[in-house]
Amino acid sequence: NPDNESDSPTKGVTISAATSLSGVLEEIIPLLEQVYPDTTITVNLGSSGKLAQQIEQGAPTDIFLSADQQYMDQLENKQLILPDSRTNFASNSLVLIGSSETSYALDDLNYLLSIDENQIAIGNPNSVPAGKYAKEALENKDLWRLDNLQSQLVFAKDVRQVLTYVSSGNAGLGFVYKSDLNRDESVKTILSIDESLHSPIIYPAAVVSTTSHPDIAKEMTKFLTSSEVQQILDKYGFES
Amino acid sequence: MTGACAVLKVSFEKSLKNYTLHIDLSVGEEIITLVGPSGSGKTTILNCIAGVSHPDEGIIQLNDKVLYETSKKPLAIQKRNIGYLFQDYALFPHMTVEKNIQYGLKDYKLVEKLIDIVGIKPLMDSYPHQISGGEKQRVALVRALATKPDALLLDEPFSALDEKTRVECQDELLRIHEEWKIPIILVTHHMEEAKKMGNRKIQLNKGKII
Amino acid sequence: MTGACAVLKVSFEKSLKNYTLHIDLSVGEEIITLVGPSGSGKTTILNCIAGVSHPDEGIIQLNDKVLYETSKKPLAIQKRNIGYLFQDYALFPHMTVEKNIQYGLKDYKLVEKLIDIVGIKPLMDSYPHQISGGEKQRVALVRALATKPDALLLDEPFSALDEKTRVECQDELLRIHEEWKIPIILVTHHMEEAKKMGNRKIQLNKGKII
Amino acid sequence: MNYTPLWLSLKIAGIATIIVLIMGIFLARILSRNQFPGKRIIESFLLLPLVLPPTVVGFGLLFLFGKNGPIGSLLLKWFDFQVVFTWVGAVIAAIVVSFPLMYQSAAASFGQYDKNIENAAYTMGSSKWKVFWTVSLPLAWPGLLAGLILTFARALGEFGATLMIAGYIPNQTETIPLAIYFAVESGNTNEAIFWVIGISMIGFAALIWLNWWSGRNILRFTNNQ
Amino acid sequence: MNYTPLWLSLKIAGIATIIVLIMGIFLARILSRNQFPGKRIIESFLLLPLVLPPTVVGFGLLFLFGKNGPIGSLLLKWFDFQVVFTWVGAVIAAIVVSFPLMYQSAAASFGQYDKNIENAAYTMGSSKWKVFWTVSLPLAWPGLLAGLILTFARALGEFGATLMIAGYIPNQTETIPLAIYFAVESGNTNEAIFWVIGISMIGFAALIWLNWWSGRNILRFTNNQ
Ligand SMILES: Nc1ncnc2c1ncn2[C@@H]1O[C@H](COP(=O)(O)OP(=O)(O)OP(=O)(O)O)[C@@H](O)[C@H]1O
Ligand SMILES: Nc1ncnc2c1ncn2[C@@H]1O[C@H](COP(=O)(O)OP(=O)(O)OP(=O)(O)O)[C@@H](O)[C@H]1O
Ligand code: MOO
Ligand SMILES: [Mg+2]
Ligand SMILES: [Mg+2]
Repeated sequence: NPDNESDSPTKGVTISAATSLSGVLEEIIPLLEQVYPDTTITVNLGSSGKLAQQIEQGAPTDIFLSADQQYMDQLENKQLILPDSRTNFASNSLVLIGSSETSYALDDLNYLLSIDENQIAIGNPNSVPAGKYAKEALENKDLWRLDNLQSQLVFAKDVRQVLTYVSSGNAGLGFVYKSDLNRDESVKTILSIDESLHSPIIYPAAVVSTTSHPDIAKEMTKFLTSSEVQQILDKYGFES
Repeated sequence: MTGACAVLKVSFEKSLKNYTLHIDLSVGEEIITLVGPSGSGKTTILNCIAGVSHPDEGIIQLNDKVLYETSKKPLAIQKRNIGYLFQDYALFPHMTVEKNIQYGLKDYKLVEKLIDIVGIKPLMDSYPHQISGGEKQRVALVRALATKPDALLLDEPFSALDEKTRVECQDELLRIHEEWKIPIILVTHHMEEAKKMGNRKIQLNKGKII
Repeated sequence: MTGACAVLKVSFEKSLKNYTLHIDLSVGEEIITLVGPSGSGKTTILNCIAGVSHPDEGIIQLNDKVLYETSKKPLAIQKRNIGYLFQDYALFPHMTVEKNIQYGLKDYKLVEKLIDIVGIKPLMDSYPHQISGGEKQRVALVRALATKPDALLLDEPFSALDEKTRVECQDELLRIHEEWKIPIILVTHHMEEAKKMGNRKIQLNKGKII
Repeated sequence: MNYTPLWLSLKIAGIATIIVLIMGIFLARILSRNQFPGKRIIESFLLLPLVLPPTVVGFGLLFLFGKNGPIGSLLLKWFDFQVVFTWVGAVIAAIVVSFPLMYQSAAASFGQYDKNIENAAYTMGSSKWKVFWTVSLPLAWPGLLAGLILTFARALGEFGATLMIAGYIPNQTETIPLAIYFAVESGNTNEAIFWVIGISMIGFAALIWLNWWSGRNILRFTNNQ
Repeated sequence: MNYTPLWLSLKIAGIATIIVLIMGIFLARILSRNQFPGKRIIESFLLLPLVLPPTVVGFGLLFLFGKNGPIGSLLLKWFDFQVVFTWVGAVIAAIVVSFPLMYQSAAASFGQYDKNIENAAYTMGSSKWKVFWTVSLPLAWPGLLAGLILTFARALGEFGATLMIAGYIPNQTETIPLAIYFAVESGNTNEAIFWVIGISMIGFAALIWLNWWSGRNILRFTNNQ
């Protein structure tokens, strides 16, 4: 592998990745390590917003895997990523879930309010991407502004919290990603949200501009779109 | 103090570090002075009577009240109604002299007079850390008397006082005893004082009355 | 204590709550006894000499050292080398009697002997809260002497001791003074003691020497 | 600007502090006077909310007080009352996370004064209750005040566990820390700074007031100046 | 099972506790002896990390210690050292969040004993330093110990600020609280329970050990039993 700017025998690459990718990365990293045997790969997990903030403050990151375009745009505007390295490598879809004991299913979001559930958990639209998409979908159905919906909403700081609320029975329903479901058997899908109701959920990757190994980082980023990686992503519920 | 003659009966054993304290004593409506070398157990006796510490076995009785009896739960300090001037005064550091005295106050008139006689009137607003050693001692004396107790324990009550103040306090105590007629035990190192104050003198040595 | 005759010069004013303390005093290689009614300022004088509190103005001098002078920074307590037996002992509650005495120990031999003479040998492993009032006083005495000070301040050092122990301690102090020849100020309420111990007696009243 | 988080925070932190103060003093007093084998185990159990991430504490609380939880289901059955997603849940979270602060401070301060002074009070015929209020409490006060300050500050700043059990419901469970968190997360810097300043001022005011109030009412002895 | 979080947590909490202990005692001692107008402002500023959500504290630290931050840039220039994403960052986070606990406890306990005992030590010719170590410190010890316990527990449990400045980097900055959080996050209940028990045992052991050690070495006076 061509690498001309560093003469140290082992190189370190730090990947900051959205928490929702943790399962996938556990399988991808060994693959990367096979391809780049003299490179140490470090993974830093967090919510996309936190990771973006860390990068803005100069945290030593080489690759950023975001769960949302917004944060990547933010970094690109500040020229903190190499624009030509930006690649979309995964996509996701939104589902409405209930606890595994739920006896009904819905065909359409319109029926949401007809269900006698007193609490609906949703990621905070201002900071949690899944919440933002859910809000878009509800707005498209003209449900968002309705008082009886608003009074039922509970906002969570991340998708995991939505899952906890639903699986513990404290919230009847919740909006999460499809990829979150394989982690939890105590919840089940009530409705798959029509993708036309919200902007596309696409995971972008990019090389951070302060990287000291831009070439390796770019190659690794590209590697994410390889069929090997795409198969793994499929397995975890990220459709490609 | 109803009816019969007030009496404090003390008869117990308590093992201390270097010897065992044996004491057998009955105090009527009199002042008993307790003398003995430093470390001979005087304070310990008073502590047991007041209920601050407890004997190993024996009996302590005040009038009809049993204060302590072997292997029974000792009567709580606050139910004994015994006035106690501690050797180190044990004033409340967070209260003024006035508040210290008022704490368990029962006999208003007496106290007003006492404050004058022992000469602590100008100190009423001071805190204990703002007054002299002898002043503390007098405050503690007045505080112990203010509760109008059924018996009185005084641990070297005049040791930090000058001749003149001492005599004034002694005389006042005698007068009060005259009026109250309660058992009083007074620890002192002054032979003269023991003679003057005590109807009886009890000499202690290594925990035994001799 | 090099050269000339050891001398402690004390001349200051300090206003207290109820009166102003005026003191003018020079102590050579002698024992001065300080007597006076409770609250007349005895402890305050010792505190000022030791450096625990400070006069309003005046001068305090020990041999060639200026301890205090108007509007100058007073010499720190720890640089004065003055032994002080506090009226309330101020023993270290978290140290055994032995550790208390060893704290500033300079004169090993003397202390070993002293411990025997004043009779606190059996207490060496006890903590201050485990010993009697008179025992505490003797520990504090030994502790003050152990530092081999250039001057000694004793605030009612024998007040909690019985006749016999008191005489033993008095005699030992006289012997030590014989040997050390340093200025000693001894506060007492005993006229007898004042006579026995003091080369000179100073009578205080409401802050003034009379 | 919507000031609900301010009132909500004051209400929740205030109530939690009062409850913690009473329970902490009570428990510290009892445990500090008794030595028994399991004491250290109880004490370290009380310390647990401090060593666990608040979110995990919140997770535990959600489990206990949730609709199907052992406590939550009883509350629902008996009182038809749900703790989760209400401000009461926030109070519970604040109590649990700040309790160790009060307990440790109180236990230490009850061991730091001369017990003979209490005995003196008893000889004057005072009841346990009176002695506790008029002697023990004032003598232990410096440490208790420290515990009180820490407790209020911690209750005021509680975030992770609160979010878990009370949820983020604007105007109902949105305390200042939650407002700050979400303002920061959504890049709303001005609002975040507004609330950071706001919560700092509350902390500052509480500190000043507590010191002033305790100086006037409890701690007028200054044997140390 | 990978035990790195255990060693990492012990290292980080241990170092942070020692630093907080020294700084806290030092500052409390200085401030408790001096009265000056701005004192309460300083004190409430010191309390700030307690009233803010840890994540927000972490954000502030990231801003200060980041590559472009006022402190971070200097560290980088002078020592070629970067704090962010290292265990040192976690130590800094732990120090900042646990400092108020030590400071308040220490300040209270330095005000709770009779100052004349220090004077007695001075009359024996002891230096300030000796008196501090042999008299002030042991007399203030009960409160200091409470502060020490709270500090260690808080440092051990620190999560939000740590995650922000040190990141979640397995084997490098993954302390037990982070391990718990991400185990919960990824639905790995067994691992989460394992670490919850682990961190509880550390807290318990620390409590036992601190009490035993301080009983043996510092606090052998029991004027209160
Ligand atoms: N708390 C305690 N624990 C163990 N031993 C103690 C305790 N208090 C006192 N002692 C010991 O018990 C003995 C009697 O003490 P006590 O205080 O009764 O003497 P005292 O006669 O009052 O002496 P003094 O005249 O010096 O006050 C002494 O040897 C003392 O060392
Ligand atoms: N810290 C203080 N603050 C204010 N006034 C004080 C303080 N200490 C003592 N005083 C007052 O100063 C006066 C002198 O006190 P000092 O302690 O010097 O008396 P003393 O001669 O030692 O008396 P005693 O024989 O009772 O010990 C007393 O009136 C006392 O109330
Ligand atoms: O520990 Mo938190 O949940 O980031 O405040
Ligand atoms: Mg005695
Ligand atoms: Mg005096």
